[in-house]
Amino acid sequence: MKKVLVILLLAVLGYYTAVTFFDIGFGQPHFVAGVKPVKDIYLAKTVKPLTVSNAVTSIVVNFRGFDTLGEVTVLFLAVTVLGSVLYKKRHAVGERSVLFNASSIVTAGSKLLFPAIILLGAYVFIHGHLSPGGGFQGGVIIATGFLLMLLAYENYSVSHTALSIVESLAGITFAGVGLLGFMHGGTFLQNFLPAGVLNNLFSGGIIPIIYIAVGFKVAAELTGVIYTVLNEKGESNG
Amino acid sequence: MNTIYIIFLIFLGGAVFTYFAGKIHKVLQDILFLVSILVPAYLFFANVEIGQNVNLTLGGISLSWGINYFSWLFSLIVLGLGSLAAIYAVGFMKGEKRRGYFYFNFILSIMAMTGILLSRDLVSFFVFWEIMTWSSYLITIYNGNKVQSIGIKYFVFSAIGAYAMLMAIVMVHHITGSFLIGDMIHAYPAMALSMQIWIPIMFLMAFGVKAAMMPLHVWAPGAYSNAPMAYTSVFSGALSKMGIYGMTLVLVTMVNHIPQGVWFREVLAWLGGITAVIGTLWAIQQDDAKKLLAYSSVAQLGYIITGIAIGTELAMLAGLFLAVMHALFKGTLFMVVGAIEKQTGTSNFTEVTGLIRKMPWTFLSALLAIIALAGIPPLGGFVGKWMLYESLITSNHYLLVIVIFFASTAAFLYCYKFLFGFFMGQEEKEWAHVKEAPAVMVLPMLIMALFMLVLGTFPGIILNPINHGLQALGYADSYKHLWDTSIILNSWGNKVVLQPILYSIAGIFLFFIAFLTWKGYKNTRFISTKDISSSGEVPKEDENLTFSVGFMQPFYRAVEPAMRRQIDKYYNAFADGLEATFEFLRRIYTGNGQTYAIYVIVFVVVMLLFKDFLF
Amino acid sequence: MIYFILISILLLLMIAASVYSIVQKDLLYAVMATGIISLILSILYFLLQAPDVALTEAAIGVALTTIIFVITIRNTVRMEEEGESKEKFKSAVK
Amino acid sequence: MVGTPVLFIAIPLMAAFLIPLLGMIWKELVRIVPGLVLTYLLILSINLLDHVLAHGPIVEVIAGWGPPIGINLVFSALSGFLVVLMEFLGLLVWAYSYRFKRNVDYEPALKYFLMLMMLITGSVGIVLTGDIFNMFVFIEITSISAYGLTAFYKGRNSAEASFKYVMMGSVASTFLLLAIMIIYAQLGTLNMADIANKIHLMNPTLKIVSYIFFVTALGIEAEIFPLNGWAPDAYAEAPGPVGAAFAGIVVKAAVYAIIRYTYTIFDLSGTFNFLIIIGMITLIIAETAAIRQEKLKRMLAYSSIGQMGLVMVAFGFGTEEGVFAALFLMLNHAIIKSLLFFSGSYLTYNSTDKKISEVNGMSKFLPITSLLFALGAFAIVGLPPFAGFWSKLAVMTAAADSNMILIMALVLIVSVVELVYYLRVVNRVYFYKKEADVKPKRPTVNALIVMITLGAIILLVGFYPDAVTGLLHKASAGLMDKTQYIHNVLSVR
Amino acid sequence: MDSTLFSYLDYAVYGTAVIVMLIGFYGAMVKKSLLKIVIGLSVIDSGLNLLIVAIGYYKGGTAPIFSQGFLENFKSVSKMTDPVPQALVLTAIVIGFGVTAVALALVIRLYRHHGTLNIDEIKNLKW
Repeated sequence: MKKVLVILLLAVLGYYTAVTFFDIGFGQPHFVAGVKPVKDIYLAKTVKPLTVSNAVTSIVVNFRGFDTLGEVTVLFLAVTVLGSVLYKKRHAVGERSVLFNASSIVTAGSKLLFPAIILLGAYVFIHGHLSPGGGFQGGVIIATGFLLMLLAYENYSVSHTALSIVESLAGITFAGVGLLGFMHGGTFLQNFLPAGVLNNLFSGGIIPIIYIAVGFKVAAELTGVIYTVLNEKGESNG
Repeated sequence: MNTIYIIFLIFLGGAVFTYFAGKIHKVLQDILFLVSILVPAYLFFANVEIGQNVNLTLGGISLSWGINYFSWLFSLIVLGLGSLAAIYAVGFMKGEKRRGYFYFNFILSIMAMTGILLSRDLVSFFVFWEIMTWSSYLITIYNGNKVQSIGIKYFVFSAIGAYAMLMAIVMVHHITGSFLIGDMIHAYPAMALSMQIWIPIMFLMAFGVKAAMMPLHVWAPGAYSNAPMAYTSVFSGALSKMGIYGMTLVLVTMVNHIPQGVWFREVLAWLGGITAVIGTLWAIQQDDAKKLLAYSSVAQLGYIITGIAIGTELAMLAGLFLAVMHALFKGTLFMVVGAIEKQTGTSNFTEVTGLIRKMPWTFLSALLAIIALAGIPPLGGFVGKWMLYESLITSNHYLLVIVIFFASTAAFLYCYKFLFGFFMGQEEKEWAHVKEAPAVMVLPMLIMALFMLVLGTFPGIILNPINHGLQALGYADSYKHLWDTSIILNSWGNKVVLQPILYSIAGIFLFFIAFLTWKGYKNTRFISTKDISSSGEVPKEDENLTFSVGFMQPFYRAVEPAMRRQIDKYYNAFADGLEATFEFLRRIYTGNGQTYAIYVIVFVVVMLLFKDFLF
Repeated sequence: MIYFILISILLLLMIAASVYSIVQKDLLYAVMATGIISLILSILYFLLQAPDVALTEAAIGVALTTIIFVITIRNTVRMEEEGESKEKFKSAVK
Repeated sequence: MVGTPVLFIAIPLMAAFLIPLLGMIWKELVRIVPGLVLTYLLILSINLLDHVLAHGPIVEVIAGWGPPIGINLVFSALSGFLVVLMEFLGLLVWAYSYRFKRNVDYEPALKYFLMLMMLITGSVGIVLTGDIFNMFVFIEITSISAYGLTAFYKGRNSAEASFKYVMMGSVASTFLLLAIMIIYAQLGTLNMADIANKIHLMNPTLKIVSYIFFVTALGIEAEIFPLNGWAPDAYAEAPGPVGAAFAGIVVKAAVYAIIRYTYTIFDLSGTFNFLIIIGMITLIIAETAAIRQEKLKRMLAYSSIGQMGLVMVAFGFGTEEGVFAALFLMLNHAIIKSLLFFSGSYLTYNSTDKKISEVNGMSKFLPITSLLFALGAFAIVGLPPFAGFWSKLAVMTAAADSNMILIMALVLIVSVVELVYYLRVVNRVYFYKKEADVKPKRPTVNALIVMITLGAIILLVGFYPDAVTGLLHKASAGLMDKTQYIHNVLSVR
Repeated sequence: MDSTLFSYLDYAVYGTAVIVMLIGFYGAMVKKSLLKIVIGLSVIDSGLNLLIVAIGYYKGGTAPIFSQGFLENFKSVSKMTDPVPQALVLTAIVIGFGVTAVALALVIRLYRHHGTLNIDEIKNLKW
């Protein structure tokens, strides 16, 4: 009964949603006539004043950098909330749940892979303004590196203090750069560094700095998330 | 600063300081309490000039405070009775725990009533009206959790009334763009017919609640009888008059201007008449003096409503005179009951008897008040009722006269019961220790009794201000023609000096009482109710053989079928049904998160389906 | 042409995976199916010329989300319980 | 000018990132710093509001890109008023929850204050932002903090409440994103003023669908009737001060969002009637649900929902008077409901169930708290001379001027219901015998100061409404003037 | 041939995205297990993200990256896919992850408290 009702409701909802998007149209210009979409401005300005190769990066970090600040905050909050929800007085380290008993091949392999993953992650976020990828992607990759280590080694532990210091410093860097821009150029997150040459590593002004900060922050936060959840050994798990 | 501001400041500050003074010293609290009632009362009568308004703007709304002759008349009731009741309250509340609470609300309700009378605009009228409601509500529930439902009933009815009034107020504001009463009166004749009808109805709802008019009276008996008696005298005596005040204003300033006004008047008059009958019949059946007086208040308010609803000069005079009288005698009677309750711990006739020698002064004031209530000359009640009958007859409401006459005759039964139940009868050992109430309590009662005596003899003292008040409302100067319009007095000649006749009647009456008392005193044998050895059967300890038990049993049997259908029950059934519906409704919140998510989808889907209709 | 077939297959696979993830009683498999959805998504993003998003989806959707799901399953129960329990009736009566 | 609107976001974020470090230096700092931040922001907001009232709205661009390109923050009389209100309440909530529970460890305390600060920041962000996607981000910040705060206490059913909230919140964000994308796909912009400027070009069907999605998404946060299943649970299970924050801050932000969309962005006909309908349904259902509650906080929660419904109704009149009334109502509700939550938390401090019967006879043990609770109860049902009366009068006046007589009657009838259940509780507090196993807890000094402050404000507004009406009139005029808003924002370079 | 196929794709991508969303909704609203509900929510997110990215797509467009090759060959930005939805999706994905993590933490808490994941038995708060 309930299922049928839900299916019916969803059918109507789906119909309207689909029709709406069919109206918009796929793969062709869909903006209303007479409207100059901001994406054109973004694309134009990405090259000229910003000298960033990756338009997504320029949007994420500069045009809509405020969103990114909020997004980083969301992750930060998620870690905080996770810690708060799963908080219990810590008894001892090493009581975390083990997903599988890693063989020596896995452990050795992980050890080998770990630096490579970290390097990849760093590369991704340092080159965020030049190529696909950026702070988030790089941060996530680094976090997966830690995840690998956490899974492979039963008593591998990440210092909570270190994580939170990295996280805080990265966050402060982001917000601080924004405030510097505020003091320098009058608006928050103003790009106050020299633009450089397109497709050079040192280009795009504050964008790489912010993306590096974001990378560190995301890495620390996601590692924190995994670590917190992993440490949550199910007590009533019969 | 204008005196009006000073009055309100003293009231407000007095209320707050009185509340907290209890933490310092009890006597200080009493003194502050009296000061914060009596000083404003003095200032009011000494310094507030009639017809002078103060204007102020609050929250973008222009308010206006001032007084005219008509409201001055009611302020006599409020502040006069309020002051006396305040003095009484000091004695009554002695030794009670929550005195600060009581005093605080007492002062506030007096302030609110004064404010109502001073209001020349609807917003401050409403504000003071609501303050009056909640302060009196807070006193009503003074006696603990048993009266919670009674208090809530009172508040709910008041709120319904007040909100109806609020609706009327904002509609008036919508039409006139102003909250001033003067503007409303001015604009009323030009309003659309539906507004002309609905606005008075809504106002009358509010005033009808406070005046305990028939379908809206169900809160009154409980609230009157359960509030502390020191307040009930004000509650029944003055607060209910606010309803009368408002009703008069509505009737005179609005209803008079439309042709349908006749119907308003007829309906109101009949509602008043029915209220009187029902109240009286219920009053007779009570064994508790507080309840009895409460119902009797309802009945008396019925007369008053009838009087002002008829609306001829004579009827208005009668109604307003009765209003003043009612404030006096009902105030006194509630004080009497309070004194008895204070001294004996109960107010039940079937328990307390034979107090006449224990509390003679209380008895005296009760006697005078009862005489006034019953409308026996030479006290004021007679004058009022006389005028009421006459106005009814002269305006051709013969059926209504019968109804009112029935009610007022039946009232004798409970008057008798009250007087006899408490003061006459055997003296029980149980009450042997009972002493007269302290002077602060007796004095206000006696003062009021004196007033009743004076008013009965010289009704002109109060009829003159009423006349002034009515003139302020636009009535012709009727007082000097009063005796012209009076048929019966007219047949005796235009200039009858009433006083000698009344006094001779009273003198003979008193003489007989004195004679009988003196005669009977020698032969009286004081026995307990348990001491009925003559009948050969010895009653058990717990049997209540006070004669008040089953008093007027045949009468109950006669009216029992009519009494069974209480309006109260319908209201209760309605409320229960409503709560059951609510209980059912809130099960929408099933506690299951998925259900809530489905609600979201339902909401979206419904909106999507009806989107062309909605937007 | 290949592009078209590829996209069609991916889309169909995605629907299949999502249905599987909802229907499957073994939560571990269901979670794996969500991982597969993310994987397909990330390929689709590439095809839709969104490499940044593809990278993010691959890292977050495939790796991280799946792993915290798995950890949660380890901490709770693996199999989905049947809805029809006696408790339900009792609570309904209450 | 002493600062700009962006500081309302930047400074708390900075502080949030800093606090874990500061906590390593001295643990007490995690409790103190949010208070300092909120105090500074309150002062800043008052200064800015003062400036705005004198010189017109401040539009701040971020990252140096003018409005259609970059994100901008708008500090007008309306948003300024709400920001002041939120920062003020936030400060009070902070002060109240400082040492609310004595035995809270360092780490939960750190997280509590972080989440609280982010809750306030997110709400302020919703109000300030001039960009629809940015609003989405702030809504998420607010929601996630709210999830965490709801689930803060262990050993109660808080996780259940929070989970429901998460479910609803996820659905909300889905619809919100859909709506945003529909608008973007049509107009190619995300800036509110720009959208408002171009909305007439949009395909009408798509416009309606996107409005519906917006209202659904924001309605979940704003507790509109069929969407508010999470609300009573979350209010009841969150810590007492957080309940106040929900009622006073989060819901206000969500209502602001709906109003911004309805008044400024969309130009649909019928939206006002729609607001009245859903507001009325919300009001009626919530108040009738409240009357049968056995738990104090749930009752307050339903009452809060109902009040929000009334706010919707008032906004639905579509006149400046109606907006004024609604804003007044929002102000009063924020103050009064916070007071009720604050005092109610102490009345049921040591009980696990928070049953209404457990407040019986508390007046003897907690006289001031009880008095303030009673004051709040009287004020919220709109009894004069307290603050609630003026807003009720304003709502009624606005309704009468819009000729909505039926609405007036319904609202007033519902008010009677509201009156009944509040009076029942007050009666219990004052006139019932205390239950034997209930242990009253004296409020801490800071909690007492907070509650007395709120009580004083209620009295102040009650006796002297002019203290706020001028500001509210300006704010409502600002909301009504759509072209001026568009002009203000788009003229900034 | 190609054009008709593409016109089929016009509907296929959006359609799939919507269907995936609906499947997610179904899971979140019908399935009794809390974990299944969270899975459903993340499936909704997947569909939604696909939908958003699809909006930004232009047929024959390139990724919005000004690589050396692009600058030499095209010179016109109109051949680029819309970067804005991509940027938004980036944010949405990260936020979605945060919410999922919170939801899962709550699931663990609920399991500890109730010993079950059946949502019908976790109804202490109602009415």
